[in-house]
Amino acid sequence: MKRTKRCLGLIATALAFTLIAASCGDDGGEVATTTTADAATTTADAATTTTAAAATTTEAAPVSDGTFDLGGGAVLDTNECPSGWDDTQGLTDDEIRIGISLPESGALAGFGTIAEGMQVFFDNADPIEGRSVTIVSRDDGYEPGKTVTNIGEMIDTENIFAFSHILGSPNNLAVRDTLNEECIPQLFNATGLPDWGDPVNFPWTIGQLLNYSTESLIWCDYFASEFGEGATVAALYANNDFGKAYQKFFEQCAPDLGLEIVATELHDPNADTVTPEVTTLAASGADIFVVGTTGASCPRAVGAARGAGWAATIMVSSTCQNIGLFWGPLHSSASGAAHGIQIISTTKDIGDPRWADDSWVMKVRSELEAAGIDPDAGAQQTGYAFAEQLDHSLREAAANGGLGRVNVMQASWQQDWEAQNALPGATIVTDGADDAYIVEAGEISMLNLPPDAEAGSWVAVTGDLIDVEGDLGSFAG
Amino acid sequence: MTPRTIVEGSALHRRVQGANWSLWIITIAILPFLVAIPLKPSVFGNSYTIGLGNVNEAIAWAVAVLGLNLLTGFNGQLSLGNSFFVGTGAYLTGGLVQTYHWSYLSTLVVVIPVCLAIGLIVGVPALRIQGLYLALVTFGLAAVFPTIVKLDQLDRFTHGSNGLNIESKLLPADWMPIQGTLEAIRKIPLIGDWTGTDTFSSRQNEAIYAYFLLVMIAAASFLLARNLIKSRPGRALIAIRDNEIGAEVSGINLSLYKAGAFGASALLSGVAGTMLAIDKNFVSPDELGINFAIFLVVGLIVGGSANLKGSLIGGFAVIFVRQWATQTKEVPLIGWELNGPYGQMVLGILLIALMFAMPGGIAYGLTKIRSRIYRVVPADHRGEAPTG
Amino acid sequence: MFLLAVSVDTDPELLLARVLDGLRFGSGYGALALALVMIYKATGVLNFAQGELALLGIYIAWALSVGWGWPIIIAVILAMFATATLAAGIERTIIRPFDPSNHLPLVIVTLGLFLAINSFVAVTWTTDLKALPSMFPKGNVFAVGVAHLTWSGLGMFITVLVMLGAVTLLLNRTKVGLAFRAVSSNIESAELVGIKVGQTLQFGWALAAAIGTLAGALLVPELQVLDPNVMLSTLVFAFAGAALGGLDSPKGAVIGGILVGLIRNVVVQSVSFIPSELSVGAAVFVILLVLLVKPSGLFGSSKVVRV
Amino acid sequence: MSEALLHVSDLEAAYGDVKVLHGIDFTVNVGDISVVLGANGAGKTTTLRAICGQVHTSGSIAFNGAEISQEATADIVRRGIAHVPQGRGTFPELTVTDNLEAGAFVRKDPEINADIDKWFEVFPVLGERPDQLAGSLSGGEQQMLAVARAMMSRPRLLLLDEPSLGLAPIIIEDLFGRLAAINADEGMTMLIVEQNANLALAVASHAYVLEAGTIAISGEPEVLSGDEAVRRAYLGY
Repeated sequence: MKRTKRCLGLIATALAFTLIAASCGDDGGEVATTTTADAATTTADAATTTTAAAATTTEAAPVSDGTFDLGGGAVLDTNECPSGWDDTQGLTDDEIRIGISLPESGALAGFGTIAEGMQVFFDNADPIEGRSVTIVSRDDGYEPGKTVTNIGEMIDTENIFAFSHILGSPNNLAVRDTLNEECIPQLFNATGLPDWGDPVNFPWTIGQLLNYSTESLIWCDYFASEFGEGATVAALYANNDFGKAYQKFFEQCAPDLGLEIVATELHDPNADTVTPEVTTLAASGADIFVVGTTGASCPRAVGAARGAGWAATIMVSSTCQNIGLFWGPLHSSASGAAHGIQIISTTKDIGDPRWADDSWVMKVRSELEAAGIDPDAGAQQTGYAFAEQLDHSLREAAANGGLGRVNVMQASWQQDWEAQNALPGATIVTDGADDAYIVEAGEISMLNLPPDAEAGSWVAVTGDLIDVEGDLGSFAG
Repeated sequence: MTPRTIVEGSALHRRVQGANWSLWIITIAILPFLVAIPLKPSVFGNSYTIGLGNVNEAIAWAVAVLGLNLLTGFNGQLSLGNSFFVGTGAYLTGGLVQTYHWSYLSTLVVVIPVCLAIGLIVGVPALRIQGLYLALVTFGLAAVFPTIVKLDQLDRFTHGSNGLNIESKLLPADWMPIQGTLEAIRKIPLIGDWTGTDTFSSRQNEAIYAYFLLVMIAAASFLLARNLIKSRPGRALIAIRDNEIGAEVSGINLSLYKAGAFGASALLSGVAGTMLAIDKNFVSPDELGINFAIFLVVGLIVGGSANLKGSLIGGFAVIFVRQWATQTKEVPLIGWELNGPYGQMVLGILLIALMFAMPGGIAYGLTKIRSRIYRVVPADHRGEAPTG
Repeated sequence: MFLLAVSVDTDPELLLARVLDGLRFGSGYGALALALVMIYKATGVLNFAQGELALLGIYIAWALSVGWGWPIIIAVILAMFATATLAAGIERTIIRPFDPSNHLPLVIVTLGLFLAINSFVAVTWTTDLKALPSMFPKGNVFAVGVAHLTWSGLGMFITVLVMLGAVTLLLNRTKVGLAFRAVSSNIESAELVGIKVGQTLQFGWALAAAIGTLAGALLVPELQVLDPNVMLSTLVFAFAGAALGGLDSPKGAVIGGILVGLIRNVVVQSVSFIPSELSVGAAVFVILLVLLVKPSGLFGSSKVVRV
Repeated sequence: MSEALLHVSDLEAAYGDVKVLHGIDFTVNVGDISVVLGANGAGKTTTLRAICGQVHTSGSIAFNGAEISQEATADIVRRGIAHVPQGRGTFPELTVTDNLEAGAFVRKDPEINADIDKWFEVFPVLGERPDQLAGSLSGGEQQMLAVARAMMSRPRLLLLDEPSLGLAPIIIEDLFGRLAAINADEGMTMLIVEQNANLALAVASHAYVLEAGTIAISGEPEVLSGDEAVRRAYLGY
């Protein structure tokens, strides 16, 4: 008996070591993050085209001593900045230091690799004013309290020029006051809350993503035109900042356009399943099923709806666009369940065969692969795409008066260009308080993933780019 | 080495005690100035931070752990739901300050009675439910708190899932000599060098002010807890933990004391919630869920259960060990580089290792180490080592 | 009683759908609760790492079946052996050195294991969503409107009952089962009749891990997709099921788990004034009510005070 | 003189830093009932626990000629020592029958069921309720069960730790009667630790008095009964 005991112990230890060894084998490449050696291959043309549209950018000139016009009546006033504030802090001779706080642990740890993807972009980009961009990242586990601590410490010890792409609405809200008081740019918040388009009150804060109110508005327009008045809608929202924002804006626009919301359910975002809620929604037999949630709940909701035999048109959140991340797994557990779901897409899904020959997608794939990262898995590709916008603002600032916090904010609030990551034909235009949102155009796509298909792709439903560019102005409370 | 024996009440004992206290007071007074601009010690190629933001948070956590300690450590009722009370305190403070423009400290007038009442209400059904069943039910309480906060009916007060941003700042008054103290500390040799040369920004001044405020609230809380434990009711709580039936037959009113323990625990937890709101100016629902509750238990046990110093240590351990775990990017000696969600693994292994080294918690571990240096014995038992 | 005072959905088709959902998920929670009960019986400790051992098993099964193309049933059986072995090793190396009568350090040790294993899985297999194949055929046994019974749901339900039967037989009809029950009843007396307590507890850990892995492999395909947090979110309901049924009763665990599934899918969804996002809260509330009437759960033995 | 079954010499035992036994020597002969008397805290229970390997010891314990002082409890049981600990030591959540089966855990022979029936005959109160949970039996019934459970391992030596504790006098008398009968019928060697010296001495063939961890007096029960000091201290008359 004693011997078996020891034996079991040995086997267990051996097993543990095998697993550890296996894990090292699996992502040995992932660990080596920022290899830049052979990256220079595909960059040159890409980097230059981004700035091609820059010529049309409105020249931003100082209004008066210490105040700078952002457009639409929004003004940046450096007189309100703390004493000792420095426009060029965080710029060293060869570095531009950008801070970011991300969940590297906890339920949303998957997003923690965004910083890695951003760094890959900049490692392959030309220097700006002779400086390379360094992404300094901290883990906040998606806890806003930790974000507050992280931001404070980074300001004090990391010599940060600007923060960019902090993830999460509560997290960004938690640090917005501080960053605006400290006059440190809070760029391109990676959340779709419309609050970020408020340059009059928060000139140092700007968002990037298609915001939830814009997305809801496009849904409403599309449903009304496609199904006509009296169409019935059942909606599932995550009970968090994200789902609640969808709920608020969708419930505002739906009644005006004659859409009837017949059932609404909120689900606990940490729940293992949304089946109880979806079963209730399915029983309503509504024409349209709106899925205002993200992460694992996205495919779970679709799977449950189809499992219940509900034939509604399903519209999922734009955050669930990544086929490999969300719909491939659902396809293997319930083949065909995701076939025909619809989405508003605003960017090129790099896993989509439609863009296989696109120069931008090829650049993303090759540079990520060169850095040892699987472009089809993980959030590095998202970070890479995010970096394009940051890169644009930095270069614009450098070209118009030189790198500095004020110039970067002005460049961000005064944009007019076409991003390679965006759908063809979509322009990125901002004009201070008159047009405070960056991504405002998308197309309705449908997932083509029939039961026997190997891989899926998004197919344009109408082929029209729905562009509400400039319609929303700025945040209205 | 044989430990030196110190007789209780002797001159030497008084001197040792005096030195202890002076050390504490000096540390408390100087600490914020040393870490207002975070220190970044580097260990085995890993850069760790010690900043005032974390220190302030840790002080609030220490009081929260203290609240749990009264209930679990001293009274033996295992609660996995104390985050519920912390959250209640934090939201009461946040709501009153943001919506009704109260001052931070004045909200304690509401937080204390409300949390006490909620604790008593929860404590009554807990009388019938014991041991792990109680742990599971309270765990549910922790799990449901974020959802309650996010209910539409409360939105006006809690600002729902985006969290409650408290715009009111805690500004130090002009007469407070923060910069002056800084200058004075800089003149101290060696220590002064750590404080750098920059003048503090207003954010750092606020953090220092918040620190001293939090220290005072924490000191009051620990004093209160200490007096409670040493009093008759405190002894009753411990008696119930050690032998419930025995306590009952010696005339202790079980219902009263067990519900009372919940009340006292909730009260201190609520105060801790207020402290968190003071520290962050921000309260968010998803932070105050089961994770918070579980790490309170970690703080309790890692610090040292049924030990007041343990609560203080536990609060700091939870904040700093967690942070340092995620900042560990290189494994010493082996030379592995860690990226991605390794932080949790480091934390998990650290917790297990800590329990192997000090199964009773850090506070008892330190006492053991101290007892190798000197032992304090009562005057009439000279030379005999105290047991237990 | 108070439930009658508010409106309740009465559409029979919907009610049937919810009951079927409830049984399906509930039997999964019950299976997981069974694993918790085995550990509780063995050590008196609530094992936070139970769900994560199962998670590791699920990912091993995934790697074997999807990665290496092995049949899923074989993959699951191998994963059960792997986690059982690992659990036995864990018991021997980092649980046994602790004083079994002092639960607090053990709570932290299992919590540390929870964090370490979860992180290990996330690092090894990334946090991207995956799909674990079901051990049962696809499709419905029958479907009436939104109500539908899948083969996998039926298969899971039957498997859980078989599993409960097997565990009951093992405990009541075998020598090792007798040893296990003796140890869980009185460690000192168990030693005095010649039972090797350490090995018996090790067996309990291994058995619980194997049961947990099987439970996970049954439940996860019902959840459509898999990520490293999947067991954490089901564990809350499994805990609730175990508490409801009685922490030391295998039968109670399974029934309790099923009841929790029904509460969540039928009661919370049908009763209008309970917001569905409060599903956890509602489940806890019902359990609280049960425990107030019956403090040791529906099937738990009211503890004989041990002197 | 008959053959020694258990021989203890220079036995010391400690709980942590606290030493309880300070070097004791005694012998139990085959077929005897030996009794250890002593006040609370004298080390009686520790002596039995030491024999079973449940406390850390030094010194020598020879059972049936083999040194067992460093063996694990489970192995000592397999050598043929059964222990009825203080406070019954049954399995409260198991049925009476299961308790007896657990008692036979170390046996592999096919006669276990026959033995269970036998002990049901010896203790009819148990035979009447084979499926009742042990925890729900009365104190006397539990003590009977504990003895029967210990006997189920077919030991060569039975250790009993204060079997009379907490029982009514009439039940104690009944119990000791049965112990004497078992000793006579089966030739079972017993080592009984007791405070109830009168009853114990009545059945004993040899007796020891333990005082603060050392053996103070030893001898035939008649001798001890005759000793003035012992009578006053332990026999109460």
